[in-house]
Amino acid sequence: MTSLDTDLSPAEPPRLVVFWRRYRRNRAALLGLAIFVLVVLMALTAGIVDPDDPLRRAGVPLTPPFTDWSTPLGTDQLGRDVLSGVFYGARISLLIGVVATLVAIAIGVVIGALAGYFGGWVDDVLMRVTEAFQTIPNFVLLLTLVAILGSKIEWITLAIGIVSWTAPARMVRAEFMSLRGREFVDAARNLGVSNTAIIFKEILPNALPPIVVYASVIMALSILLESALAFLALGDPNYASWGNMIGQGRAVLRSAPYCAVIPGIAIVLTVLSFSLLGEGLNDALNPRQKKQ
Amino acid sequence: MTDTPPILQIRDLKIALPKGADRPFALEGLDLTINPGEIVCLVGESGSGKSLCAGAIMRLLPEPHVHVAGGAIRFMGDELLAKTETEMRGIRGEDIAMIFQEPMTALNPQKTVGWQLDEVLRLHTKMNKAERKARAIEMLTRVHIPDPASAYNAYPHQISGGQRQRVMIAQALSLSPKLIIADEPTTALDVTTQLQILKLIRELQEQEGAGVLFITHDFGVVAEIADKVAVLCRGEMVEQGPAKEVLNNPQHAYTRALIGAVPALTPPPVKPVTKAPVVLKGTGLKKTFAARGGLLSGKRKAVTAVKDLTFQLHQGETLGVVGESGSGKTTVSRIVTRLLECDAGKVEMDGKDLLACSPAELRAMRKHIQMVFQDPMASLNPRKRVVDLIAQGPIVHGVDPDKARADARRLLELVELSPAAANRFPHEFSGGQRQRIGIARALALEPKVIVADEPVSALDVSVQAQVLKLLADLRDRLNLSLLFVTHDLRVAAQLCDRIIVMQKGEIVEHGLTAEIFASPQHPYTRNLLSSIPGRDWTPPSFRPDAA
Amino acid sequence: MTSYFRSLGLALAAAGALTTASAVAQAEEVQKGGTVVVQMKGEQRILNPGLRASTGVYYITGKIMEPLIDKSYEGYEPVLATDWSSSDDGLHITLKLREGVNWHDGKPFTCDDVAFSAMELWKKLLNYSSALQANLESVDCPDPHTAVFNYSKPMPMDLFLAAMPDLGHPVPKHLYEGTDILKNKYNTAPVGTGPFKFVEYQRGQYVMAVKNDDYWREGYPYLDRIVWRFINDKSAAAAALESGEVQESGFIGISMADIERLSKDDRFDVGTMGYENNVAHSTVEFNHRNPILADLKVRQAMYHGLDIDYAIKTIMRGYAKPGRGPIPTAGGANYTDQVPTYAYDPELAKKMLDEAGYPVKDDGYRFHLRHRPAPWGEYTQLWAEYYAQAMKEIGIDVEILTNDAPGFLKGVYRDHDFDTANGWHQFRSDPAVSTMVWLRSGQPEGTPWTNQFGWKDAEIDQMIDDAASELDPAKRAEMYHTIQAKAMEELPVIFAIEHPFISVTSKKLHNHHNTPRWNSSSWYDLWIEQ
Amino acid sequence: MRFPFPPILIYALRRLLQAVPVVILIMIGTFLLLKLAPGDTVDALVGDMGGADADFIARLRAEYGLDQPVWVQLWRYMTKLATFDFGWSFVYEQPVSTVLMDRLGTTLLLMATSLSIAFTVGTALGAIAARRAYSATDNLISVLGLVFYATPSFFLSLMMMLLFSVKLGWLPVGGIKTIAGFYTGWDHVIDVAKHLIMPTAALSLIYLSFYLRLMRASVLEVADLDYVRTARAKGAGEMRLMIHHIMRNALLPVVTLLGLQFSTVLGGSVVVETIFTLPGLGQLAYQAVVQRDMNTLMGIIFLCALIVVVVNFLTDLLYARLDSRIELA
Repeated sequence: MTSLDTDLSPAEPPRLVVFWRRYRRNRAALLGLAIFVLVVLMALTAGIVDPDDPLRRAGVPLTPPFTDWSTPLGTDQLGRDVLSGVFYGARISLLIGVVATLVAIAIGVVIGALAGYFGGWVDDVLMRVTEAFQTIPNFVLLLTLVAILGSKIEWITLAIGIVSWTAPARMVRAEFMSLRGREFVDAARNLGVSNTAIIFKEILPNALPPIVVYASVIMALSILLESALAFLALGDPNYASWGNMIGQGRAVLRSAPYCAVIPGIAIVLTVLSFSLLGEGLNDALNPRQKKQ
Repeated sequence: MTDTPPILQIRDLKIALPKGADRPFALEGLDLTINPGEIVCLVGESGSGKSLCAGAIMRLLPEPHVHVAGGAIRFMGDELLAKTETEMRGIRGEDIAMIFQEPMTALNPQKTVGWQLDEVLRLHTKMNKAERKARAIEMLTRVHIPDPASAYNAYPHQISGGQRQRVMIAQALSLSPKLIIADEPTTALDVTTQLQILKLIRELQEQEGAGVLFITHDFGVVAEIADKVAVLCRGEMVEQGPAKEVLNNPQHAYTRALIGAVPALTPPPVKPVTKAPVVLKGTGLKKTFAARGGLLSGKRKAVTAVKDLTFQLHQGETLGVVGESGSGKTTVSRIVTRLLECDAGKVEMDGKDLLACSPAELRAMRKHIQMVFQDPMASLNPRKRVVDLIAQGPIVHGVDPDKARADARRLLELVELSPAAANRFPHEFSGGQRQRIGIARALALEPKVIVADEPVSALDVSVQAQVLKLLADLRDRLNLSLLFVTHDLRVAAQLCDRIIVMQKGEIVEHGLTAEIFASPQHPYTRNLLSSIPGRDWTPPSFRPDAA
Repeated sequence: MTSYFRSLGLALAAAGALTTASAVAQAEEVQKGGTVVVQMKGEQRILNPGLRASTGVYYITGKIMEPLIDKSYEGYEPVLATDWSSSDDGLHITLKLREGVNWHDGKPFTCDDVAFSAMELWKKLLNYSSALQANLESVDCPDPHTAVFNYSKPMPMDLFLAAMPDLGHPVPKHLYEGTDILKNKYNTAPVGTGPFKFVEYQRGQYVMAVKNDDYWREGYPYLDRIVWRFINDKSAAAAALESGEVQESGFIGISMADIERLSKDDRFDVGTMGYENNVAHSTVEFNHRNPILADLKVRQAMYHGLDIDYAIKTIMRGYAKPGRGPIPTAGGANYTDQVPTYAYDPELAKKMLDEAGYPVKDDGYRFHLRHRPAPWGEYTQLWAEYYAQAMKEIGIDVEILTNDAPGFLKGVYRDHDFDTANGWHQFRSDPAVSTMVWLRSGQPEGTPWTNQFGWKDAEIDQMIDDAASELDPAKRAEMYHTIQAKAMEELPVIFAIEHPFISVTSKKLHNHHNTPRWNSSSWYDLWIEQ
Repeated sequence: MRFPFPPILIYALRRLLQAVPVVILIMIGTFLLLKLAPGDTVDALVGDMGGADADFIARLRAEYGLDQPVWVQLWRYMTKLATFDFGWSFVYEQPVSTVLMDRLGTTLLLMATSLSIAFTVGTALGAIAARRAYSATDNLISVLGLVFYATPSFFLSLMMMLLFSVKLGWLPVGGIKTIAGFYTGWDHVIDVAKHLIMPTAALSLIYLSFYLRLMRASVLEVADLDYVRTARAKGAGEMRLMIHHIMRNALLPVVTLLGLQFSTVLGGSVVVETIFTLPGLGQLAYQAVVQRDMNTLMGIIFLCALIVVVVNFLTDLLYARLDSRIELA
């Protein structure tokens, strides 16, 4: 015999290394990662850049950028420091993005997993509920929820999560439907593994990659939704958020455009970074796609 | 053969692989000549580079990642590598035609058969619409499609796999190409269909006098069809010659190993297992699938997969369940392991009906009946380490996790894998290794019965032989009882003491393997046996250590 | 959010006090014809001033339906009523009605219309009017052009007159009698006697009216057509003004920043003229049920913590002045500035809070307040945020609870679930029918824009009641001065900023903003350069 | 396997029946949800009127049935709805059906144009990007699509308005037509089209990137399939491959998205309609929430459910048309 079947091929590098190698092939994704890291850094260093309350009066209202070095990016209508707002806004935006995404994914995973794994009437019922949620325009539902709950940041975040779970639910369901027929699931059942363990320990880890990729989409959408709420004056004014800054900066858009444009750019870049990040994750987690 | 110049001459062909591949060249120094009217088989295991050779001739390699790095491909004396893309487009389909492995995916699902046949003619001829249609129907007639006119209007999903392959052949031959490249054209087909298609290719090739490059991994097929054989091993051609020579008197060690691995059609000696106690008994099993109709339609067609099946499995015995696709053999394996709920019947083990168990009882019972799956990649959770995969069963059944993992490492040795494998993930293994892991997992629970569902059908022939040998060894050493589901009669002949032949959900014949192979009673069994490719060729036997 | 404009209209002779240009170039020759497009920030869906007392309604229907009496800078102006008199006991008011006036459908306008409107609409269905006309017994029609209003208790003539420009719009009886008045189709397709006839109301888009050729003022109106466009978004509204699609925007329809910007643009007249009847206060309201806020010293300290001048400059762009209690400068004789004031002095504020027993605690704050801002848009929101900012500086943590309008109204006025609130509230010409409801206890539970703050002061209650029944204007004014001073001292509510409304008008328009309630008036003499 | 007429009808009917429980679920859910909101339509109305006295407020509540227990209100509403009576809008003082019909046209026009532009341009660009995968063209298209997607719609709208209406004066600021323009015939069509350019662009630019990205991935995937290789082996050129073999199969997942996105776009149009003062359902829905105009909001949701059912039905038809493997029955 020329080769013995039992000889092991050389060990592969750890998964993270493989992941990173695949990820870095996508240059746009690297850019996305860079922006993302920047935003995270901004969120982390907000307290260092400005140890005071970002909502306080920091200078003469509507000081243009680069004219007074105590407020380098200028001040808004109420004399609040734009730079400090952008840094603290990164915190709020990331927080909204991450928490709303977690909420959406958690609901979506549970509903999608149950529907996809059990099928039958469970699937029917859960999918009717999903359809019902999907039929109501999500922004209208969001407005209704905010009307009910009020504009506290916690509630806004929760509401954004609640209106965003249907897509991940459908995705998880589809993944589960295809994975539940895989032989490794049969193998686990054949070993006597319980349904719960099969759902969460066998199938879910395999269903995660597309969900992780989609999470970046929800994060992006969450930030956009929050800014749209703020535009309609339904944001939480107790925190400096980019959405609030644009919402208020809009009033002075013509005379002091930087008030809206600076946080606007922050939103565009952050959402862009999430999207690019998502594409990179897709390439790295989904190596089926053609390599460069 | 004839004095006419060769149709295809390949000289010193080199195909480069992208950086980071397991070797720099997929093919290195391939020489091959095909004369008119000649069928040349290019044989090799997966990864040998045989399909890339076809891509190189057609100039359809996934460039620039994979590209021709040197050599010459002369077609009718012309250098193909020097042709422009436009010139190549004129040659493809007209002078060189290709038949692919998967008839389902190789046809555009959104276009009718007629449209796809028509496309070749439209691309390469000036025929008008009526002429093209006439020609297409003529071709469909020539490939023996029952109702050519209605097949012309059908979509690919509306005709059977065998017919789809006939359509592919019709499409390939409709412009009487000088060279036909057939890339594993029968691998996806049932054995009876396979034989028909092979005959068809032979027949048409004789009529047209074209040269055929036939790519396959199956020496049975080679024996059936080849004039000449070239054997590839990891990109290198190790042996070439007339079919009879190579098949019966292979020179190179690799060829010998490959041929030696082809299971002979000689059943094992009869064991006195029928005296042993029955460990597993199925009675009156029935399963009907309420298959959904179209995606959008609500109507459901019921498909009977298994009707009234009864069998007994004795201690230490291997019972083969043999049949073509759709015979219900796989359903049987899922019913007895209760991965599928059965409509009626009993599966008894130690006097207990598995099918009547409560979920809790069932979970306990599962320990005794384990399964080895068909697809070694799909059956191992890609996100778990090997040691956890193997230890999972015992842990679920209450064994201390540390002990279970230690046992798992021992089991790896039992299936002849290095203990270093324990901490790796499934994708780091070859197919055969994965199947060994699957076997180790099944063994971890020390079951009484192992149900093996086509455990070797996804493996290369040499690996197949090794895994089969392992299974046989383990069975004998551990006194296991094996329910072995397979479509491959050669494999059944190697391993099974008794076999059940199934057709459309029913047992048409059962008995000792040797007896059935010697004198099949049922016409279907006879048909099956007579369709085994290369049944008239007995692979010369080499001692495994001959090399 | 439009339309939180309440006005009753009372004499306010001080012409041109707050102002801009315009109205001067009378010498120019009048051009007839043309269309004027007006921007409206919100949509008033009921177009019947006999059913809805709101400036948003008058803004449109003022051109279509006329009141009995209107107001000019010179005084009261006869419109559908040509003369008015009161019996000596104040129980009967007699109006002479204009002859030869026809409704737009051709039917003559008579006393029957006035009697029907007064009894069926003004007394029963019109908000604010039902209180005013509570004692109206009947309206007699001795002849088709004389109407006699009979009251069970004396109705002061000046109160009646003050009310009529807003609350005295008759509807055509022949179109309303015998129908469900609330669901009558003419509520959204008004038929009046005005210079313009209603054409169509495209919901969410516009209302259109065309010239009434049969108008009783000979030779008027000048315009062919008026269109009211609903543009909610302030930036879009500013863009519409600049691109010339819209010629007038009233009631602060665009952002303050854009108002300031356009005031420097020579294509526009920007100013507060024509709103002498419509002045409002930006407030801070306390929930006196909260023991901390029940402490006068705390409220006073909070007032000291507010930099009112800064807020006027940054939020109102200077178009405002500091509030001096419940009666604004527009209150005329009833107004006084001889009241206690609270200068911006954060250090004093902190000291007072310390003294009141609220030192800064470990978390950096003295106490925490939940604040509900009225969602009336830009400057109420900014005022709320400024308030929170300012309170933080003196160690009071203010959490802003944002809700939409129903949520806000319920939270403050029905559930009393707040510590502080802010909004803006219109002074309706006479304190008796407007800002006194902020101070007088015993308001019906849940009624918006009344004293729902848990504030009760027997002395003030008594003073309010006395002033309302006092018939001598001078004495009355004196009483209001006392109330004003007392309110500034006790601070049941901080009437922080007094501001009028602002219009942005294209200079192509002429004869605009020439009456004290111009945006609600009939615009019969308005013309546009072609 | 062509589908003759009746099966489509039967299929349509079944889709409709399947939708019934979903719609009922939605209606009850929305009703109860709205009842959770603080304040009611009378609060909103009184707020709008600038206040009213206590008796007036109480009378309005009784008039609108808001003094009844919630379940009574729900029962009354649902029984009326069963006869397709949407009730009366107390805010607009019109039957809800009239209010809705006034807005439906604009909304459908806006959605249809922006979705079809997003779809056609998105798929076309996606296909181009995929065919030139990883080239500069691909990067440009992909990043541009993402930038539009990442820009909040109101920001984009305001910027466009500033540029095209105020600075350049090419396009009207908002509205659906030139009021008092009295255009008829083609002039009217052109007028409406001019008014719709910016809102349509704003909406479609956001959703374009969804189609673009999906199409790009889909084309890349399909281009790898066996039958495309077969077609190549037949001698088909790139154009032919794209048009006859790749496009149709690659479009399938994109078409599915089209059906799913309809209600999302309606939500997204709230902001765009507000800025461009388009009298559509999105803005109406927002106003209805803020005004607690139960009947109108319920009517919108119902209409929305109907539209979604119809759109899904149409996408199914389109899907079946594109995918020969699917039969409608």
